[in-house]
Amino acid sequence: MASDPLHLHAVGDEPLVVAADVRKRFGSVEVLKGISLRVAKGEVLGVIGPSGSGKSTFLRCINQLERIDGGAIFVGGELIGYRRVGDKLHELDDGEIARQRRSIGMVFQRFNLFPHLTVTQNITEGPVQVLRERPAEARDHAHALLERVGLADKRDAYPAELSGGQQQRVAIARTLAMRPKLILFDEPTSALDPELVGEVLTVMRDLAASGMTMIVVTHELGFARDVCQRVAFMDRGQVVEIGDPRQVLAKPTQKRTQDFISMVRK
Amino acid sequence: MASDPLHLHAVGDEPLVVAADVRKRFGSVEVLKGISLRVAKGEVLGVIGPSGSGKSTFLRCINQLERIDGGAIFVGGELIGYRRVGDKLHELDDGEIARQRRSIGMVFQRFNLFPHLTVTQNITEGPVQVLRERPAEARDHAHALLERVGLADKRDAYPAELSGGQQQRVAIARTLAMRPKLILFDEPTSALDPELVGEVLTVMRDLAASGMTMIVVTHELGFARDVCQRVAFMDRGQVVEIGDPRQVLAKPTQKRTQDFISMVRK
Amino acid sequence: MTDTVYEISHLTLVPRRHPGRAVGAAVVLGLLAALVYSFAVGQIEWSYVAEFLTVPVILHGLGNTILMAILAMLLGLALGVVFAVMRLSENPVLKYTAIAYVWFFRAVPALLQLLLWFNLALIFPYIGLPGVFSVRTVEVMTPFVAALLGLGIQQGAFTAEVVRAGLLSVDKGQYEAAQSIGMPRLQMLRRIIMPQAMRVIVPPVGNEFIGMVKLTSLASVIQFTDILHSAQNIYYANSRVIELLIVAASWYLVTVTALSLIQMRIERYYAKGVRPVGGNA
Amino acid sequence: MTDTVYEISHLTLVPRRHPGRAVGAAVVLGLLAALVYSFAVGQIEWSYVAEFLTVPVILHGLGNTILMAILAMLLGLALGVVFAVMRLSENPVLKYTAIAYVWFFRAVPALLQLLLWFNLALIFPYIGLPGVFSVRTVEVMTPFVAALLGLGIQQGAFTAEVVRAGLLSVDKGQYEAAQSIGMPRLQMLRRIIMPQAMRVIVPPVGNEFIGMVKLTSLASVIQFTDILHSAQNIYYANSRVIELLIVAASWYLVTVTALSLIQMRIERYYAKGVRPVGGNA
Amino acid sequence: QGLPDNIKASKTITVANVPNYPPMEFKDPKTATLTGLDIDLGHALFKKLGLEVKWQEISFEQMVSGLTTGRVDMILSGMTDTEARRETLDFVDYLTTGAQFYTTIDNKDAFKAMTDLCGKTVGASRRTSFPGEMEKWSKANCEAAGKPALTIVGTEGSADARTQLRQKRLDAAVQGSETLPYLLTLEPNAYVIIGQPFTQQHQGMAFAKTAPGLRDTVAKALQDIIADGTYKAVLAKWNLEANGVTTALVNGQPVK
Ligand SMILES: Nc1ncnc2c1ncn2[C@@H]1O[C@H](COP(=O)(O)OP(=O)(O)OP(=O)(O)O)[C@@H](O)[C@H]1O
Ligand SMILES: Nc1ncnc2c1ncn2[C@@H]1O[C@H](COP(=O)(O)OP(=O)(O)OP(=O)(O)O)[C@@H](O)[C@H]1O
Ligand SMILES: [Mg+2]
Ligand SMILES: [Mg+2]
Repeated sequence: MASDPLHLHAVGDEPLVVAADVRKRFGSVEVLKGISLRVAKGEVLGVIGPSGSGKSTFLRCINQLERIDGGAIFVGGELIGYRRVGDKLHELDDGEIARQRRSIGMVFQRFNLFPHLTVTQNITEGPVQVLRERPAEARDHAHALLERVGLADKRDAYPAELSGGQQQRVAIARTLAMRPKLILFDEPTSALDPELVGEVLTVMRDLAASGMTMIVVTHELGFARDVCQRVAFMDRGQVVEIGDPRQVLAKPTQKRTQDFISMVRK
Repeated sequence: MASDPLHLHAVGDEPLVVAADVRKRFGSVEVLKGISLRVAKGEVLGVIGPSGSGKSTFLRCINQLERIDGGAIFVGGELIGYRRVGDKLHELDDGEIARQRRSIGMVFQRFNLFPHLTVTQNITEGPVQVLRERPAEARDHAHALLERVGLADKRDAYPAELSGGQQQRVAIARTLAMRPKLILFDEPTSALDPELVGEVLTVMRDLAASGMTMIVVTHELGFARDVCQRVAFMDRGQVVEIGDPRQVLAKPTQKRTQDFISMVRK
Repeated sequence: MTDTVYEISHLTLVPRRHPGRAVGAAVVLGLLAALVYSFAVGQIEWSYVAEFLTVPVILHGLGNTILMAILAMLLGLALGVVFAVMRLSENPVLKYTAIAYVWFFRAVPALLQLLLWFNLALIFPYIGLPGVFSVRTVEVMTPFVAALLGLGIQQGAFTAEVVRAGLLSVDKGQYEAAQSIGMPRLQMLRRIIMPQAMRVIVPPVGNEFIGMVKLTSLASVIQFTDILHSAQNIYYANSRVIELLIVAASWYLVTVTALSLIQMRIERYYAKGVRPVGGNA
Repeated sequence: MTDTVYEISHLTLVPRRHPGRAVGAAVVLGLLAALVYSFAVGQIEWSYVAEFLTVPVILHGLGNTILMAILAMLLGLALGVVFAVMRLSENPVLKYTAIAYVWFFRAVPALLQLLLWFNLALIFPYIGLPGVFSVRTVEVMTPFVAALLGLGIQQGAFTAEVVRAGLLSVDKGQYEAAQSIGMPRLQMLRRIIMPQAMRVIVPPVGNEFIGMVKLTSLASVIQFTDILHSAQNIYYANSRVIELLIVAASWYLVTVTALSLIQMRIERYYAKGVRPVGGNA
Repeated sequence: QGLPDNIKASKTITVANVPNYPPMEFKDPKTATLTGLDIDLGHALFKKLGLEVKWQEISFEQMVSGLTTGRVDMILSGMTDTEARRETLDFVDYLTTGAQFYTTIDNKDAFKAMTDLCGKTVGASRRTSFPGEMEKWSKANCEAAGKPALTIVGTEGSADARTQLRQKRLDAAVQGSETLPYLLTLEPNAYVIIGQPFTQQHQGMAFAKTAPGLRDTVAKALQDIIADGTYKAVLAKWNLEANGVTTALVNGQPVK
């Protein structure tokens, strides 16, 4: 670790995500104080940490829902938010930012399904409108994805007719329909009733097993331990500790990590 | 148990709450299919069960946020929603229902603090406006209650400036300010970040220790085990199993209880 | 305390009585009847009302009123959406242009706006592209065109505020979800945000549409023959003011009732996918 | 892939350029300048505008306009709240009375409502309690009273819909929390629900108030001397129609701007305790 | 005397007036005081009857219902006595009037004779009887002679008609002959009169059909001031001697 102070070394050798000294402030408060890490292709990175530590903000920076104030983020080798021309970095325009977002999926805590569209329409909206896939093809693909998340019978339901767990599985299918290189999960189960958490985690486990690169902010320590290759613990805008889940969760080296884990376990 | 099929026997001998064959339907769906139970003065009853089993509806019936379709509920020996005159039961009018509600506190999952009032004003609103206490007295009482829930320094904050755990503790103080005989808790911690759950449960533990009668719908099995005198497991509108938490939670006699508990534990 | 207290199943239930309701209904109906009677026997010649209700001039005016209300409202909606989106844009030029538009056209009375458009020739006697073509302004600014511009542009300012409130009412998560599947801004507004904003937009726009039906009567000052103009032309000649106003009012009532029914249907359409209120889930 | 790809700290940042913004601003300002110029050289005698801007007749009309707008709006708000609460009541008499009120007074043109109130004597020549006292209706129904009733009662119908939307926008949990501390219904509405509903109610009521300022001009048909009436009286005598309408419009602009500023302050007041948008917490 | 009791008791008469028709009645733009021929005539007339006048400003919409509800006792407001209006009102006529064409000065040479207007766009206030009279004139003088008919526009008032003349929306306009001299002094070198008045009508004071006593009393008083010269002095003050009547008329018929 001493030779890699910025935690730049991911597990594999081909990094899909590289964050270098990412900084973000809201007004006068610095919410991310220099986040550096790498995520290898096919890796599942868990992110844990107390409320307000900047976990969501970090994911939102990767997906450009927030603009960073310092440092850089690369996804698939491509710089996020800028284009390099000679010795200059040109800020991207809205259309190019939208293009970059297409290969990055995001699953939100409160699902954010489109309430006025049916389950199938929610899933085909992106492929048809953004990727210009043919509607019939997109529909078939959507139905295959619904099969995969165990909701083949809910094709024509509206989101409001589904339980939270079902909505979150549709949200995952909606993300998958865009064939992303990377999926960001922001506490995907914390708005769910306890007995519905399992069904969402099962889908995410399958996804991890299929080789999808994922960054998962979660309070489900069991999931982090079983599924993630590495876990990062964030506190007050910094990555305090990152490494093998068995090490970070079971015998954390940092006092702050220990406190947090005992708090959540209680 | 065989001699008490309706679970009418509470732990103590003086029942504060008596529910006898309570039925409630929404449209054509019967959501409560005859709930009978007693809660002794000073008892803490835990209620667990899957989503949609009718837990919230049962609490809302006790507090008359829903009107029951059959059976009867008594609180402190007084029939809820009706007045007995000779051989007739007369439905109460709105003013009398409001009076009955005053001695029953309720703590909601989403806190429901009044966003336009400060913390102190939230707590004094009921005593001053409803109980006609003197403002200065109510304020002193409010400050004492804030001390008790560990929020003495947040007197003048608005709810939006508080974390979820702090909001829920204010909600408990608001309820206590009405000096209720009984407090109903509807999943008081399930909208909270995991590390904030502890602070609310601590306040509830103190409350239980002080002899308050409480009915607590919760998914926190640890709390149910440590604090509740009895736990009721509800499923599809019925009380499936009720008894000592160590028995209900550790070696449930019913298949449905077993399934649920293993699901939540996972 | 014995358990017999809790034995109540043999008692008779007496539902709450609402003596006030029956009394209230009686009072309201009584007042209504008295009112109808007073109108019937008052100094109003109902035969004139009946006679003029369906004369061609009135029906022609009614048609003009409805046509103008629809067209001005469409223009207002189009402008309202454009200026609401401009107002929420990050581009300061667009934003302040939108703010100025709303400020000016909400503040200047409709009557004056109509007169200014109609009398545009006082300021621009000819319009056109210099050197290419040019026409006399009064040829273009017919009462119809002036009314449409005056009413529609003013309506746009009011609608812009309504649409803006609608856009702001859509959950932030919806914007983010749309962005996260890589939707460009305009597509996001059209496909995701607007359909949801409509639930909040339709009721006040319904109000405004009803207002517009009545506002068209202002256009009578620039010789647009709406229904009130037609009624006035008749009473200027025969002095039956109240009777002809009742004729006009009857048609307004019919039109507004029809519009309200249409509004209800549109509201129901945009409510699709929304769970009815209830439950604490 | 080597790590040098990720070495970018030595590069210069080029912020996004917005050439469109400067061009847009230039176009908008240019158009504005052209407009101002056209008005300045058009067939408008600006000296008349300046001369009549502050004559006592105009200022008196302005005072009447503002006074009437405020009073009619207060009446409208009071009626609006009462009928919105009635509309949401479980009591069918109250509910359907409220529905009928909104339907009727939204549909009948304001002009007719004013004339009906003013001419109430056509139907009720005397008012009072039979045997106790009675006065001639025309003594009571002065232009001022008739305008206040006509405008206020119609405004009540529109406001009722706005208030109803506001009441519905308050989270159900707030009603339940208030009920659970034993609040009676009216107290709950007054102390808990209305203060929160105000956030949703104030912006459209602001819109309506601005509308009311302009609507008062209708009352000139029943001899209420608002500002437009005063301006008309002058141009009937000297034929300076456009000039005097510009005088009136200037005062409307001032009034409406002042009202908008007040509205902003009220909105800020009712936003207390509301977290600014932001964060996903 | 045939005065109604309430007038007798209060010694005041309430008279409806719409001050938008200079020089018959208007408000001085600077002082806002009510002035005009009708006002002067009213004062002379009711002085004769020993009554105080209360002028009640009114709109067209309110004229008839004002009489019916008792808000006003009579109307003295440059109202033209027409057949249609006699269905609801009684008139005491006090001035002759006629519809008269005029146009802007730059059209002086285009429209020398009235028939030059055939086929042109001509406007008049729609509150007056002029649009109807113009139609009759056009039938008789244009269409009968094989010329195209007038295009008639009912404007919002006479001030509006002049605004439209200035924009060339209208080629000419019509006003009562009693108002044109005042207009020509107000805006000198702006307008020219075309030909002669093409109708013969009367301005009348209007009364409710239910008040014949008041009507006859006022007619008598008018007769008196015609006789003693006061009437003539009022007309002279407004340069309208030519429009005077020689005797008071009730609904167009000389009083007995
Ligand atoms: N748009 C914003 N404007 C201002 N402050 C913000 C904004 N978004 C987030 N913050 C603040 O930034 C800090 C980090 O927030 P963030 O949501 O990233 O935390 P988190 O780790 O995701 O917490 P949680 O577990 O509660 O979701 C918090 O203090 C939050 O209040
Ligand atoms: N107002 C209502 N109208 C119609 N159905 C309702 C209403 N309130 C609750 N229900 C239904 O009644 C059933 C029981 O709901 P309830 O909220 O009591 O369950 P719960 O056990 O509290 O579940 P959860 O753990 O999700 O809070 C559910 O099927 C729910 O959909
Ligand atoms: Mg977060
Ligand atoms: Mg519940």
